[in-house]
Amino acid sequence: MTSESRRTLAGEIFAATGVNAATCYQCGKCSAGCPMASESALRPHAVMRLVMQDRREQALTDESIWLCLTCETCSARCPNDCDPARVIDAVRELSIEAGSADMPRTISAFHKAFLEQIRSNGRLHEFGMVMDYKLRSGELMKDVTSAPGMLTRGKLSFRAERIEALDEIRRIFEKCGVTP
Amino acid sequence: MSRIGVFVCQCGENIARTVDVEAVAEALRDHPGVAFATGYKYMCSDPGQALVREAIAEHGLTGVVIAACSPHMHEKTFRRAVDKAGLNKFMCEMANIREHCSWIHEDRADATAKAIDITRTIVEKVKHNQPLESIRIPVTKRALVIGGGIAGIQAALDIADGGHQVILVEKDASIGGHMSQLSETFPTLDCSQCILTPRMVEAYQHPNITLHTWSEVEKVKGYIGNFEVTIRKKARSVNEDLCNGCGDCQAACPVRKIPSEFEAGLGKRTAISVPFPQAVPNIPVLDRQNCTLFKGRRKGLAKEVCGKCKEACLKGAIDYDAEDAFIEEEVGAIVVATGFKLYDIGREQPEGLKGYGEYGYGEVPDVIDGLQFERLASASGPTAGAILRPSDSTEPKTVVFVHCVGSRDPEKGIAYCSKICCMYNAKHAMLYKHKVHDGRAVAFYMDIRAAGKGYDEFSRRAIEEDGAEYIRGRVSRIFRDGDKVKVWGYDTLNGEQVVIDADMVVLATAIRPQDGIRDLAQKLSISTDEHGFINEAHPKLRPVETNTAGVFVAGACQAPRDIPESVAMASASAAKVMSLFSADELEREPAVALVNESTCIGCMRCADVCAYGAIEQRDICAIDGHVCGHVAYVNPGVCQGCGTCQAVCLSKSVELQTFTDEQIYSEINALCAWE
Amino acid sequence: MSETATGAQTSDGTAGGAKVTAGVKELREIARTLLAEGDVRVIIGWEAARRGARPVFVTDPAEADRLIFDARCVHNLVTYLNPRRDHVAELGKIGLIVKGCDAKAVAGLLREAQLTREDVVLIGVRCGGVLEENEMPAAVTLTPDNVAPRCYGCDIREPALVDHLVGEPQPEPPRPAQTIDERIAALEDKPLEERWAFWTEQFSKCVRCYACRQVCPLCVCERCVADKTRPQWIEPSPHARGNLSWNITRALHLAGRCVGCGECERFCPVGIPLSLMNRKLQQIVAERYGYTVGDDPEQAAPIGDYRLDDGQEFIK
Amino acid sequence: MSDFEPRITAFVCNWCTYTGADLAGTSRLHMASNVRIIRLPCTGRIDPLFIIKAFERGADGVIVSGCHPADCHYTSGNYHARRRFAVFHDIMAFVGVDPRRMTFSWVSASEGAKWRDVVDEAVANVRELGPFEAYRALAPEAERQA
Amino acid sequence: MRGDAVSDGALADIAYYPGCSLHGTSREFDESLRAVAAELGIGITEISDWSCCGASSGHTTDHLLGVALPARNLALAEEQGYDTVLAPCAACYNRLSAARLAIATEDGLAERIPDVIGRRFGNTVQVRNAVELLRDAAASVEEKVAATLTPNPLEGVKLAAYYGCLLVRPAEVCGYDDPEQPTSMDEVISACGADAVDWNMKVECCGGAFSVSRTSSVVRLGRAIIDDARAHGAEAIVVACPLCHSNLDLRQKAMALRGEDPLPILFVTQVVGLAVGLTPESLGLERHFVDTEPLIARLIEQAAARDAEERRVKQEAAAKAAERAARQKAGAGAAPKDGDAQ
Repeated sequence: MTSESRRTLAGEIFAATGVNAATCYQCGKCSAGCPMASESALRPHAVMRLVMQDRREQALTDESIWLCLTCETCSARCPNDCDPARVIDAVRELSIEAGSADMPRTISAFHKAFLEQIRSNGRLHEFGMVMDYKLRSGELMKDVTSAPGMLTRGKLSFRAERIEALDEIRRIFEKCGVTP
Repeated sequence: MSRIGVFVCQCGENIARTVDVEAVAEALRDHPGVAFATGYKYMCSDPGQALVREAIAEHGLTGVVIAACSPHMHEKTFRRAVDKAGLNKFMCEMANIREHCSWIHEDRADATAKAIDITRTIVEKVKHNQPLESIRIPVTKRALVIGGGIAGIQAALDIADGGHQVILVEKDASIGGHMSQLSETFPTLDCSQCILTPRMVEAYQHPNITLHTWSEVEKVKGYIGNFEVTIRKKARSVNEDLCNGCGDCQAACPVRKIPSEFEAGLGKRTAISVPFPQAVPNIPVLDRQNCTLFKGRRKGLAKEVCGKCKEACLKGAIDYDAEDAFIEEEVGAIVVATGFKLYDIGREQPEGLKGYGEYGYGEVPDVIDGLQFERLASASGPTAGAILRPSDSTEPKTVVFVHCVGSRDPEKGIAYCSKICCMYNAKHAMLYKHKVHDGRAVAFYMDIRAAGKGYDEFSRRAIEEDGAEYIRGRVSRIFRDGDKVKVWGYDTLNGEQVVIDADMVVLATAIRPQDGIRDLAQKLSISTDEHGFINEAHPKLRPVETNTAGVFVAGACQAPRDIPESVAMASASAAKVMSLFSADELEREPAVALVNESTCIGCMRCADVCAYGAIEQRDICAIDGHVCGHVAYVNPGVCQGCGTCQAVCLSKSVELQTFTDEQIYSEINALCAWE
Repeated sequence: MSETATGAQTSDGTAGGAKVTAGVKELREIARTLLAEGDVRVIIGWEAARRGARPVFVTDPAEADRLIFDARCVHNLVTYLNPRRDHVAELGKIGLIVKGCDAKAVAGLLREAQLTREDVVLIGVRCGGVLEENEMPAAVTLTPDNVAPRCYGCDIREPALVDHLVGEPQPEPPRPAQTIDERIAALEDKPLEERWAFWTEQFSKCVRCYACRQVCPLCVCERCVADKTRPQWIEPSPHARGNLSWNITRALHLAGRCVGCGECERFCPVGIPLSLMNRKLQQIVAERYGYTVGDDPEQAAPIGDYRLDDGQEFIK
Repeated sequence: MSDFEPRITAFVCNWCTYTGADLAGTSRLHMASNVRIIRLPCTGRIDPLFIIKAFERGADGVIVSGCHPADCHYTSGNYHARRRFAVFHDIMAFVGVDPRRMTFSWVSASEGAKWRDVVDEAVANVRELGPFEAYRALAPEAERQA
Repeated sequence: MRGDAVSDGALADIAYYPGCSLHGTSREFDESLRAVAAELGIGITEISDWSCCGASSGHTTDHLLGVALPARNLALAEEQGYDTVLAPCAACYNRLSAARLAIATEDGLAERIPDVIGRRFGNTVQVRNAVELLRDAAASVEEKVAATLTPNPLEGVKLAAYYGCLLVRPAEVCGYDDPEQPTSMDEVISACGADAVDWNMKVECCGGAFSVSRTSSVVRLGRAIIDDARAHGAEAIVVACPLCHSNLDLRQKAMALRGEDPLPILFVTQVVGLAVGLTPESLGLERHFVDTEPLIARLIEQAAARDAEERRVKQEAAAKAAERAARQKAGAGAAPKDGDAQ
C-alpha cells in the first residue's frame, strides 16, 4: 500500500491488520454464519464493503460493530482470507480514537468497567465490576435476582484480588494510551 | 577477404529525416571488407530487393547488410531475396537504424553517427557469419493421444480421418470419459450418451486407430517427429481377442457390492465387470483388489477360493495369471487429453488443499456432488432417471444447489473459477424441476458466469421458466438435522440470512486435473501450473501447443473446459499434428548449439541449464575403439537456440550458430571505434 | 613437543620430525593393506622430507610407513586426480589421502563427471587445520601466527565422502591474527576507488604463469578459455588490462565450485591474494543462494541452478 | 566533463527487450543516443566476458536487459542469467567497479517507455561518473600512445 | 496469592494460569481442574502474581493492550522457568495464544512488547488448554477409570461436547483441533466411559462476553444450543469455558424452557473427576445454577444397579463352576454326563 492509500479507511485498516479490504468479493459467507446477524444492521460483509468504499462515517458510527462477539466464525469460513473479525476489531479501535464511538451504553459501560477493574486490581473483580457496570450503564436492577445465587454459590466475593506489581499494569495501560 | 554489400534504406522519410543515409553509405564504403555500399529509398520494395540481387551478382558479394528497420520487420524478406540471388541466406543481416535510431533521435549529426556505428557493427558481425543449412528432421507420421474422453476421441478421429495412424491410450476400462457419465448436456439438453456413443464406436472401429484401454503411458523418449513411447497395458485378466462381451462372467461373479466408479458410488458393480453397458470396448476388467480369488491368493491360500467367472466363460477368455504387458510405439506427435476430476470436500486432502469441515467433510449422506446428480438424473443411472436421495431413496422435495465449492476459494487452496459449474447447476435445477414438478430448487451462487453461445439464455430459463430460486450468497454451514439437511446461507441482495431445510444438497465442487498429471508432464517434459493444469506454450497465440515441440494439449487437462471447448481444442491439436505431418521432414532454423568435441571435457554444466533436455552425454572412443572419455552432444532436433549452454561453458566448447562468440566479439570490437 | 615428536619419528625411521600418532599408524596400516591386496596400485599421500611435508606416491606396501599426516600436510592432493594429469591415472587405480577440504574437491570432480567414484579409494583424515607454510622441519602445534587462515571456522574437519576415516578427533583450528573474512570486510570498508587501486595493483603483478590454474583441483579444462584464440576473450600478454580479465574470469569460473583449499594463492609466485577473491565469491553464493560447497557430489552447484524467487535487487 | 558523451553498450535479448526497444521506436519515444545495442537470442547467452571486453574496448557503461522472470522465450534463460549477473555484479563491486556503470533490467516487448527510461537513466548515471578512465588506464603502453 | 502448587511431581510441572473467572464465578472449574490434575499426576503450579489477560474488553478496545496484557503473564511464566502454560479458561487460552502469534508474526511487535510490559520476553512458552491437556492424557484417564473401585457413574451417559468459539477459532491461533469438526473433548468424554453425542452446535457461539451487557442475545443463542443438544439426546452439556458455562448455566432459566427439565452444564474437568471417582463436592458441582444433583444421583444409582447386577452374574457363574467341580470330584473316572460336556 502506498502512503497515499494509507489515508483512506481501507489504508488504515490495512496498516493496522494487514487485511486488504479489496480482497472481499462480497460472497456473504461471513454474514451467513454470523450469530449476531439477525440483531445487527451491518453484517460482516457490509462492514468490509464500507471499508472498501472508504465510507468512514457509516462504518465507525454504526452500532453494529459493537455487537460483534468476536466469535471468529466469519474469519474462520472466509474463502478469501479477509478476516472480517480482525477488521471489525480495527474499526472499533478507530471508532474509539475518532471519539465517534457510540457503542450501546451498556456495552461501552461493560468494557469501561472491565478495564477499570484490571487497571485498579490487575485482575478482574467480578462483583466490583458488576457494581461499577450498573452505575455506568444505569441498569441498576439488572441481575439483582441472580446476585444472591452467585453469593450463596461462592461465585462472587466482595474482596477484590489485587496483584503485587500493579505498577506494571498501570505502565501497560499508559504505554497503550488507554484510560478506561 | 570478405566482400560485403551494405544497403542503407531511407524508408521514405522515416530514416532519411534524421539520418543522412548517403553519409552512412559513404562511411561504410571504405570500411575494410566492404565491397559495395549504397543508399536507397525503399530497400524492401521490389526494386530495392532487385538492387541487392544485382549487387550480389555484380560485385560477387559474400555477405549483405541491410541498414533499415528492425530484423523482426524484414529479416525474412531480405534473406529470401539474398537466397534468390544464390547467396546463402544466413550471410544476410539487418542493421536496425530506424526503430533504434532515426525514430528515437532528433539531432541529425548524432543519429547519423549512431547509424554508422550500428551498421559498422553488423558489418563486423557478418564478416564472421557462416553459410548454414536449415536443419531437417525426419517425421514419424503416427500420433499418440493420451486420454479417451471426448477430447481424446475427437483428436484421434480427426487425425485418423486425415489418413494418419493414431494410438489412443485410455487408463480406464472403456473410453468415453466423464461425458459418458452425464445425463443431458447444456445448453441444448440433448442426451450425452446419444451423441457420444457413436463417436466411441467410430473410434474403436476406425482402421487408423489402435485403441489401448486399461493402459497408461510408462515412458517417453525422443523429440518432435521422433518420440519413442512405452505403453503399459495393465493386466485385465481377460483376453481381449477371445472375449465377445457376452457378460456371462459378470453375471456369475459373486462379489456384487462394490461401489461403481462410473455411477459415482451411487450404484454397485461386480468384481469382474464392464464399467457401463455402452462401454467401448465391451470387454470386462477383473478388479483384483476386490476379487475373491485374488483375495485368497493374497492370503496365500493353497487352492483358489473362487473361479466362477472362468467357469462361466465359454470362450475361455479369463486369464487369472495375466500380467502387465509393455508396448513400444514410435510416434511423431503427442496429444495430451487426460481431462479432469472433481475436488472432494473430505477431511483428507492432497497437497495444499483443505476440506470443508463446515459442510461436514462430505459425511452427510444426502450431500452429493455434481457428477452424482448426473447419475441420478441419467435414464441409464442407478435410479433409472428418478431423482431419489441416497439416504432413504425418497424423492427430495427441496434441493439446494451450491456453486463455487472449492472454486474461487483460495483458503481451501483453489483460487480459480471452475467455469462449467454455473451452467451445469442451471441444468441440474432444470432437470430436477422437470422431474419433480412440486419440488423446490434453490441455488446459492456468487456470480452467474454464463458466457457462451446460448448459455445466458439457458441459465435465465432455469430461473424464469423453471422457477429455480437463485440466491446470491455463499453458504456458511451444511449439517444433518434429523432427516433434513440444514443449509445456512445469506442473501446478499436483500441482506438477510437464509436457512433452508433441504432434503438433498448438490455441491458444484471444483474441477481439478486428473491424478498423475504431474508424473505424465514430467515424462513429456512439459510444465504444469501450481494446480497441475498443463501450461500452454502461449496463452493467446499458442493455446494448444506446449513448451515441448510436438506435444499438444486438448480439453480439461489444460484448464476447466466444457464439451464444445474441449472438442474445439481437440480439433485444433489434430490440425497442428497434421500440419506437422504434412511434410516428410521438418525444417528448422540452424540457430542451434554445436559442441567442439576436441575441447569439450564433458562436465555437462551445459546439460544442467538446458531447458529442453537437448544435451546428452556421449562417449568418445580412441582409435582402438575403447571408450576413452565423454563429451556433451546437442540434439539439433530439440535445441531451441537460446545459447545458455554456451554462457556456462567454461572452456567455450559449445557454439550457438548465428550468435557465435566470434560474431559477438567482433560486434563489441567494432564499437570501440566510436567517437 | 617437537622433541618428543622427533624422538618418536627416529624410533620408527621416518625422516623429518613426523609424530607417529595412532592415527598415522592406522593410516599406514590401511595403505599397506590396500596396496598388498591390490585394491589400489598407488597411494598418494604426504611424506616427511627434510624441508617439510611433501606429496608422495607409494606403490610398494613395504613403503607405506613413509606416509604421515600432520599440520604440515598442506597440499591438496586432489590435483593429481585432475584428468589433465592422465599420466597419474596410468599408474592404475589410485588410493588418495584427503583432508575435509580435499574431499570437497573430489566431490567437485564427481559432480562434473570428471571422475567416477569407483576410480579412487579415499582415505579421509580428521583434520585440525594445517600450517600456512608446509616447509617446517617438524610438526609443530598450530598457533594464531602459523595456522593457515582458511582453516579457521572450517566446516568439514571430518570428510564424509571417504572409504576409510582415520585419526583421532582434532581440536578446532586456532583463530588467526586476522581472518580472511576480516580482511575482506576491511577491504570492503574502503571506497570503490581504493579497492580498484588495490586489485589493479595486485593483478598488475601477475606474470601469467598460470600456476594458480595448474594447482587448482577444479581447473580441469583441456583448453582453458585464456588460451582460446578466435575469439581471444582474454589478452594473453601480461599487462594490467589482460591480467584483470584473466583474474576476474578465473574467479568467476570457480564461483560455487572453489573449495577454498588455497593452493592457488600458495603457489602464486608474485603473491596475489587470490583467496580473498575466492572467499568473496563463496560469501556471495552463500548470502544470495544459501550455498556452501560440501563433499556431497549430489549437491547441485549454485551456478547452473536457479530458483523462481532468486533475489534481483540489482535489476531494474 | 560537460562535453563528455558516455559510450554504453547494451546486451539485450531478442524477444523482449530488443522488441521493446523496437516499440520505443515505433512509438517515437526520444532518448539519449549514447547506447549501442548488441542483439542476442536470450539473456542466458550473455557471458560476463562480453561486459569485460566492452569495458576493455572503451565502453563507459553497459546495459544487460531481457525478459521479465517467467516471460523468458526459452522458459529459463533469464533465471540463469539472473544468478550469473548477481554474482558478477557483486564481484565487480568488490573489485572496485562502480555498479552504476552496469545496468541490469527486465524490459518486456510491451515496455517501450521503460526501455527509454532505462537508457536515459543509465546514460545519466555514467555521465555523472565520467569516462571510465580507470579502466582505460590499464591498457598497455603502446596502445595508449596510439 | 502465591503459587500454591498442586503436584505429586510425577510429571514436570507446567505453569497454571487460572485467569480471573476461575478465581471467581467459575471457581468450580479451578477446583475440579486441580483435583483431576492431582489424580492424574499432572503437576501444575500457579504463576505467581499473574494478571488478567484482558479478554475480551482488552483487544476490543485496543490491539496493543490486547497483546500486552497476556504477554505480561507469558513473560512471568518464562521468568519462573516454565515452557508450557495451562490456561483452562477458553478466553484466556485464546488471548494468550493470540498474543503469542501476534508477537511472533507482526512487524515490530516483538521489539515493542518488552518496553510496554517492562519485562524481558522471549515468547518461548507454549499455551495449552484443559481439553488439549486431557485429550493427550486420555490413555491415563482410561486407566484411572478402570482402576477406580467405585462404579463409574458416567458409563454410557449421553454428553454433548460443546467447544464454542474460543477453543477452536481462529484456527491459526488454536489449531490443536479441527476448527469445524473438533473431536478432542469428545475423545475425553469417551475416555470417561460416557458417550459423546454427535450434534450440530459444537462450535456455534453462545454469546460470549454479552452475558452481562446484552443478555437477550445470549438467551437467544444459548437456547439454540441447548435445544439442539437435547434434540440429539444429550443428558448434559460439557464445556471448557467459563463464559460458555455462565451463559448456558446462569442464563438457562431466562431461556424460558418449555417444560423440559433443565440441562446440566458440566465442566470437562468435572466430567473426568466423576469418572475417576471424585466426589461431586470436591468438584464443586453444587455451585451450578442448573441443579446437577438429580442427574448425578440418577447416574450413581444406575451405576450401582449395573454394578450389583454384574456382581450377581459373576457370583452365579462362580457358584455354577464350584458346583460342577464338586460333581466332577464325586463322579471321578465316570463318563461325563451330558450338560457337563461343555
